[in-house]
Amino acid sequence: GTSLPNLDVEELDVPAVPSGLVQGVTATEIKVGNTASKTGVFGAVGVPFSAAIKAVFDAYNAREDVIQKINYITYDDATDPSIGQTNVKKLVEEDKVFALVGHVGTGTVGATLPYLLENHIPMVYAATGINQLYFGDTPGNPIFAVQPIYKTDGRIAYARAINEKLFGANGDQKLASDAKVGVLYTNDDAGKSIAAGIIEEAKNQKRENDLIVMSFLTDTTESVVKSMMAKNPDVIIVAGNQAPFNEALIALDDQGSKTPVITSYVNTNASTITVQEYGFDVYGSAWIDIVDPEGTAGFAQSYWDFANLMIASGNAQYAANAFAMAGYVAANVFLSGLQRVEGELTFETFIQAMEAGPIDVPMGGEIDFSDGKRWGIASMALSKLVYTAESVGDNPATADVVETDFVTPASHAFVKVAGIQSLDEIYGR
Amino acid sequence: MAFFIDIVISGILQSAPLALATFAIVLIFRTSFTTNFAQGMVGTVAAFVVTYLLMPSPDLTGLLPTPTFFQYLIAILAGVVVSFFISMLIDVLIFRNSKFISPVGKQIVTMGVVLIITGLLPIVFGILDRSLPRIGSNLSREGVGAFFYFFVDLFAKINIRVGLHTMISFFLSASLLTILFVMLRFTKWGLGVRATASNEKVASMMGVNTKFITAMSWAIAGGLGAIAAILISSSKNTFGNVTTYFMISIQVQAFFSAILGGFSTFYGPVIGAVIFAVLNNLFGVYFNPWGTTVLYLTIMAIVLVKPLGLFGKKIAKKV
Amino acid sequence: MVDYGIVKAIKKINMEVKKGSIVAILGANGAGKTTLIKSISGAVKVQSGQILLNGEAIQNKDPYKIAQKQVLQSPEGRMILRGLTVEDNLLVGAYSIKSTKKEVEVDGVKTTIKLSKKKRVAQLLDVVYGYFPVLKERKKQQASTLSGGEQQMLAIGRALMGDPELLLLDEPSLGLAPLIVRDIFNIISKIRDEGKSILIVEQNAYQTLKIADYAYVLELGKIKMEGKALTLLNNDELINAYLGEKK
Amino acid sequence: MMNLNEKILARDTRRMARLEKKIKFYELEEKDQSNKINRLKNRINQLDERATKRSSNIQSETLLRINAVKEKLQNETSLTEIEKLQKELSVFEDKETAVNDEHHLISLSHVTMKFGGLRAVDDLSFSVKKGEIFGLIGPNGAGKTTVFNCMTQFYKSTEGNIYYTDKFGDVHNLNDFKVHQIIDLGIARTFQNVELVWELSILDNLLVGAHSLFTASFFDQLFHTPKLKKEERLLREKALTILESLQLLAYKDLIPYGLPYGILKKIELARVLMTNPRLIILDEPAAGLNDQETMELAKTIKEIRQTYDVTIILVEHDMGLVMDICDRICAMSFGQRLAVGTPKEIQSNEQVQTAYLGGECRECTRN
Amino acid sequence: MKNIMTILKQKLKNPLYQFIGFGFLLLLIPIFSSFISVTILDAFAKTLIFFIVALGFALLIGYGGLASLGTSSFIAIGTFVTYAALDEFNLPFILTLVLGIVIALLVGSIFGIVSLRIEGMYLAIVTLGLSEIMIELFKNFDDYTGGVSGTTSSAIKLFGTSLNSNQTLILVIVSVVIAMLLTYNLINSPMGRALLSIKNNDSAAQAMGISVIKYRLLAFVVSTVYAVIGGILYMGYVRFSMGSTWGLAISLNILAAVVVGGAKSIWGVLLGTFMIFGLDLMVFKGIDFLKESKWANLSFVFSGLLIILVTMYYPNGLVGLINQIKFKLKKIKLERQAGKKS
Ligand SMILES: Nc1ncnc2c1ncn2[C@@H]1O[C@H](COP(=O)(O)OP(=O)(O)OP(=O)(O)O)[C@@H](O)[C@H]1O
Ligand SMILES: Nc1ncnc2c1ncn2[C@@H]1O[C@H](COP(=O)(O)OP(=O)(O)OP(=O)(O)O)[C@@H](O)[C@H]1O
Ligand SMILES: CC(C)C[C@H](N)C(=O)O
Ligand SMILES: [Mg+2]
Ligand SMILES: [Mg+2]
Repeated sequence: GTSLPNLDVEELDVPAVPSGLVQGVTATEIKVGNTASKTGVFGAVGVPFSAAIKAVFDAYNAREDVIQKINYITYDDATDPSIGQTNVKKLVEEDKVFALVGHVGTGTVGATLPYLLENHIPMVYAATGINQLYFGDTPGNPIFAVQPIYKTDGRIAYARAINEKLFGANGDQKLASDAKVGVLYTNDDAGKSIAAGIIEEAKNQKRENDLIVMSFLTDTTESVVKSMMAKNPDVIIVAGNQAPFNEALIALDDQGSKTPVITSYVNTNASTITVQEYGFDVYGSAWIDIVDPEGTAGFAQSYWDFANLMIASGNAQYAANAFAMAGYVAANVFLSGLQRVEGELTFETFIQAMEAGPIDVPMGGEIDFSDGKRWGIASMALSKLVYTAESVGDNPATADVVETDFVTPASHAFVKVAGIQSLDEIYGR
Repeated sequence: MAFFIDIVISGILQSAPLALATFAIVLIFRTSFTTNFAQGMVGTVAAFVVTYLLMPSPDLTGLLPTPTFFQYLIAILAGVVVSFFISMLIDVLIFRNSKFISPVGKQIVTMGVVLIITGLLPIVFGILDRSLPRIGSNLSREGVGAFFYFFVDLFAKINIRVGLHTMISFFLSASLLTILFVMLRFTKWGLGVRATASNEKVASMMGVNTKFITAMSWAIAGGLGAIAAILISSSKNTFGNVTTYFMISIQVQAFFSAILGGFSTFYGPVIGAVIFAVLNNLFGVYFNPWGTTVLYLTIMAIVLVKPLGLFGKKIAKKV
Repeated sequence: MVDYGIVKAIKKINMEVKKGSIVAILGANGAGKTTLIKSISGAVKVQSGQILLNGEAIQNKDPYKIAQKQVLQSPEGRMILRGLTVEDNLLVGAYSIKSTKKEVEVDGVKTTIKLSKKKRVAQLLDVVYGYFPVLKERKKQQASTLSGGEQQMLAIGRALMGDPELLLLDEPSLGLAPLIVRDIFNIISKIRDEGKSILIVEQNAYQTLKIADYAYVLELGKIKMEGKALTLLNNDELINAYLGEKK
Repeated sequence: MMNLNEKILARDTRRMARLEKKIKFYELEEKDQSNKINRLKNRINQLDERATKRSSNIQSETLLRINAVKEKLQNETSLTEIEKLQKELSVFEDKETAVNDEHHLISLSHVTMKFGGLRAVDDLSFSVKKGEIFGLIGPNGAGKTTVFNCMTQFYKSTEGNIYYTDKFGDVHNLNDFKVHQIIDLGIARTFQNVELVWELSILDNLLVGAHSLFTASFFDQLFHTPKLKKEERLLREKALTILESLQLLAYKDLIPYGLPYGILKKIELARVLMTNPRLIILDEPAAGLNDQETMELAKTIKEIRQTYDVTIILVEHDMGLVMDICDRICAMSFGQRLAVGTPKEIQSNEQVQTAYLGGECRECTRN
Repeated sequence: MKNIMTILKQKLKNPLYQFIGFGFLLLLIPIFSSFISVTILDAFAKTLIFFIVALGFALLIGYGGLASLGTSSFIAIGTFVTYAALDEFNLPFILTLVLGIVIALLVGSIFGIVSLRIEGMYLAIVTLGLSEIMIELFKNFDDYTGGVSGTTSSAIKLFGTSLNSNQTLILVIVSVVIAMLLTYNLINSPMGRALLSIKNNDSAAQAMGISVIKYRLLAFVVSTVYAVIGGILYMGYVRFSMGSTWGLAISLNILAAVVVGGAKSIWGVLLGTFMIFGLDLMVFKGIDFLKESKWANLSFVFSGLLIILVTMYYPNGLVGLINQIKFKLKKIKLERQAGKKS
């Protein structure tokens, strides 16, 4: 059934920033910190994520022109929100950090948002996309989510599905107005929230009756896919993290599906897609774009900046890690804000600086907090999964990938098929 | 109807690794009277060992290792051996030396083992998740492959699409289980297991080498757990399909299968596993998204009616 | 054959079971009789002293190793294997039966008769079923549902299934009807006559002393008295102190 | 209708039992509690009146039934039907006798217990008088323990009824009670294989025996109100008295584990005495005792009957004991009754001789 | 002065006074909270809250012999009841408590009814299933649970003021003492003995008039009430709860705490809870060496080893250790006295 409850965005008061108040800043030092899951279920997320942040700050501190060095403190919360909360309290009350940079985990972020707001502690980048991070326009709000919010992600995916001239007849037309859109979602934070966005958008378009929404689990993937295929959708949106997404792809392929698939930005990363030549097209939203046909080995310079930093800082094993990229973005967005601060660094000046105008996101587009916009990245590109074999020649992205000491030749990649666009732009409004 | 049959049959085929895991749990339950929470973890170690042998450092670009069928087989064998001995060690080092622990205490001990392995895995194999390709992804249609492809094609003819991996894991599990059942039924080991299960002390007094029986049972369970873990993780053919925690849900499912079938026989739990897998698939489709809930409610209802499981026999207490 | 000495429940006991004899142990409740039996069969550890079986020290060995030396017991409290059927219980008793080779002279020609394990077990099973026909009737019944006396028969039968060289019986007549008690004592005598040794703990002192060759009386874990069974039977001191008035 | 009457009767009886327990506690107190006691006694009387009415209702119903069956019997021609009806008739008549016989305590009426194909108890009837020591003997597997289990509702008998006359003179069918309710009627038992609580000290084991005597509610227990403390104290004293009388005082703080078998059997007996029983059921009380100890036990059992004014039913294979202390004996074999009678009669009964005693009866010569 | 000391000593022999004394000792923590690191403070609070849950659970398993793995979902219910009561219905705290207990009675009865037919290990697994279902429900009833992303709640209001975390800690400590007192009373009552006898030997129990059904239900309900109250306090202190975190791991940890500590002793349970929850939160997470990513996992290894060793060598729990130490001390004391005399 399609009876997915619509997640309500939590109404949180955003207190005004008291001017002058500041902690963690001295003439020679700015203290920042974060808590991340370094052990426990999401251990594999927190470790590379924090390592990248540390690498960026170390590089920054190494610069001679930097007087106020960044003192980065990071704690492990073992994927337990309540420990994450304790860590945040410790950071704020005992370590007296100036800001949180790179806040990891749905639970921890959810648990600490009220506290952060209450204490006016700026938070830059949340490694989750829960809907609580969506505030709309709230000037002075110290929360700066960067990553797209899951719900937005879902809305964009749906908008792409019905607007792009890709999924209709012959693959070069829009979907018919009565075409069916299948949604396969996982029953976790990402899956459910993305699905909620899809349903909301379908309702906005008065096409919710053409939605086929089904949830799947690891061990029911195959039968749910069978059932979905029996209903003949024209396009399938897969809402879920990497692992279930891959499972869905494999199941679809095993069952001989030919229906194109669209997925969340979470999965639009060549390094987390299993290499397999699927019998159908795979699309995904993207806010990070590391592919550049002109770049070295087919990757954009911004990617190489990241990769080289990781290698230089002794983290070569994370040179293609998506979570490390996220940490890299987090640290850089914070630094961009910092550099804009004019005069003395206080909470007020920092927030003003962050809101001063769009900030460039490394490897991605830009994020705009001006006028109090707090909805994460709301514009994304659409990419398509291509294979080396088919792309040689007309797809320079992967044409002459060379082997380096840490990257084996990419046999596949996501290639942009539609530029970074907001919902309005997608609809052509 | 065709759809229904499709789901039932593919459910049965998919249940094979679960059946192995369930059998392993029951084997240990019967000899040591504990539900072994470490069962899944021991299997996980094997999966890590296999990934390590196939690809010592995890690949960064999402390429899964591409071993040949026989390379893969040898790596699996190594993994199974490792789990075999780890599991045996658990019995020899811990359980043999703690005769006075209550069943619940034993459960706690296995939990301790889970913690130790959980802690050691990232230290030994690194923090990043690792990957296993599907078994048979490189298998040609000649030789060994012909056998499996024959069945894949056979099913395809009646419009039931099953992957090669599923087919391989089904045959592997089914033959292992058959061997074990034959052993239990026709060798002294079987009687020893049953006697040990009933009362270890008395069995020992009657000349049953209960130490050997339990150690072997643990070892075999470890090996089975390893195979189950490898089959399950690799079935996903996904980057990062081998993580520290991936067996937890399977383990819970195996417990439930055992409960469903009843701990008092060996065949019961295996059938329980098949039923579990089939119902899981059916409910996942027909009660979406409440499949899991309905599944557990159903099992609960069955267990309430038959507290000892579908095939359970009560050991009567006579006063 | 058995040399002995432990502290706590039983202390510094020296005793001996000669091959082919019945030795009885008598004593009040809590005297340590059961503990004695258990320490021979390895079910409890002895803290000091030695237990020799045919000259080999067996104290503190694993019970199954002792059982494999054909020392089998019918324990106190029956301890039947509850979930198993009657027949399975008996088969467990025969767990360490091995195939045998016997040399026989037939018409001056020596031939070895080989008995496979299976046949041996089948033979023993027949013998036990012969002793206790009830068990045969109930062979597919879950052992835990047997009546008290039937369980006792099962416990004894199970020990016999191991073809014991030394049979340890802890209160074998407990809960048995008079008719069966008589049978049991007959069986015990018969086994002795086959050259096997028996160590028996009994409350039924008169009947026990009648068939026993030698007897020990325990008190508080120590040997209070010992002697030929017939002598003890006529010992008034013993009778008065331990066995109640003479009937 | 019949069932309803019986159910209400059973419920009222349990209520009366509960009130009686309360009275016991008040009576034991130093303070004068006659007010409260009288109030409770009144209540009991009211209930008793009601119960008596129910009883007579039931009785007249029984009579009606008897007549109805008799009538049917006259017109019935089919032999199997006649057999059936005759059995039905005799079940009702047994009840009728139970009600009318003022010495009646407990009787089995055509009780059958089947396990699959096995008839462990087969159409067994006998009746026990108030104040008797009644023996139940028979070969191993004859069904003696099963009879006890049927009486105390551990097994629900497949067929037949078990009638019991309670303190107030009302007759109940025990099959209407659950296992744990049996004790409220004053029936307590020991087990063939010792069944004690291994984690509790001997004293606490006895207090478990007194469980049915406590009247403190859950909240009394939660907050340890004076009421609970008083009950605990009184029952503890009682337990100590009983332990002393059985020479078990030395063991009171030990747990039963590892104690000699004979002691364990005695502890079970002590626990039974804790329950204020009217009927004590003993399953092989002398097992594991030597001759000396058995003789002491015989004395104890007789004393118990005297001091506690109870009826005792026992199973035992030690013929000396049985013949010595029993007033009457029922011998059974293969679930069926062989004979009921005095020890002398039973000993000389040929069937019993062959089935159980084995021709000679050496130990019986003592009598 | 000396007099007072001896009186105090006398009184402290009574467990009830021990519990109250312990409560006063605990109160030092919130009083001196400004000198204590939040990590330690939070760890203390959470451990004490889990201690309350564990006490109820000890009754269930140590006395009733019923191993349930549904504990964490009861705690979760407590947290979500708190959220609903405080934020959705704006109920005062007392009513929250009442609501919690009523719901606990209901849910406890459901679990209890299941437990009537199923025994031992089976029960553990079946209750695990019930808790799986609960987690599914938590995920899907977004309105009261925040669904998959959890929900924050406002603070507990008592006497018109919102309690800050320090004040909530005081509330927790008071609850701990009450829980200890009540548990002590229950296990030293007919109910405690009845449960033990059902656990050991239900035939004997029934023959003595103990209704297995009644007491099993009672045990379940009581332990559920403890867990739900634990959940309410948890929400009061942590002020965030997410359905998916209340899974098997926490139930198992509670079980471990009780078994490792000694299910039949209140102090044992306290010790066990601190070992399982406290050590990790306070000590392991505080050791610098262990913060290093790869070695962070060593804390699991330590916990695991500790659990195994304790269970192996003290099968009846850490109380065994306490008693051993007590015994040794006594012996030393006696020896000294003897020495003095001679
Ligand atoms: N596991 C144990 N723990 C503590 N004491 C024990 C244990 N087993 C036996 N005992 C003690 O050792 C002594 C001897 O016990 P044992 O069972 O050997 O006596 P027994 O002569 O066989 O008595 P019975 O005739 O009653 O069977 C007893 O006092 C008993 O309390
Ligand atoms: N639950 C049961 N299931 C099957 N058979 C049973 C069950 N309980 C008892 N029996 C059988 O019923 C018969 C009678 O058993 P019961 O225990 O009543 O005998 P008993 O007269 O007490 O014998 P004993 O003197 O040996 O204790 C036995 O043959 C026994 O095997
Ligand atoms: C992968 C993580 C950064 C986010 C994830 N959804 C979580 O629950 O924590
Ligand atoms: Mg003994
Ligand atoms: Mg009997």
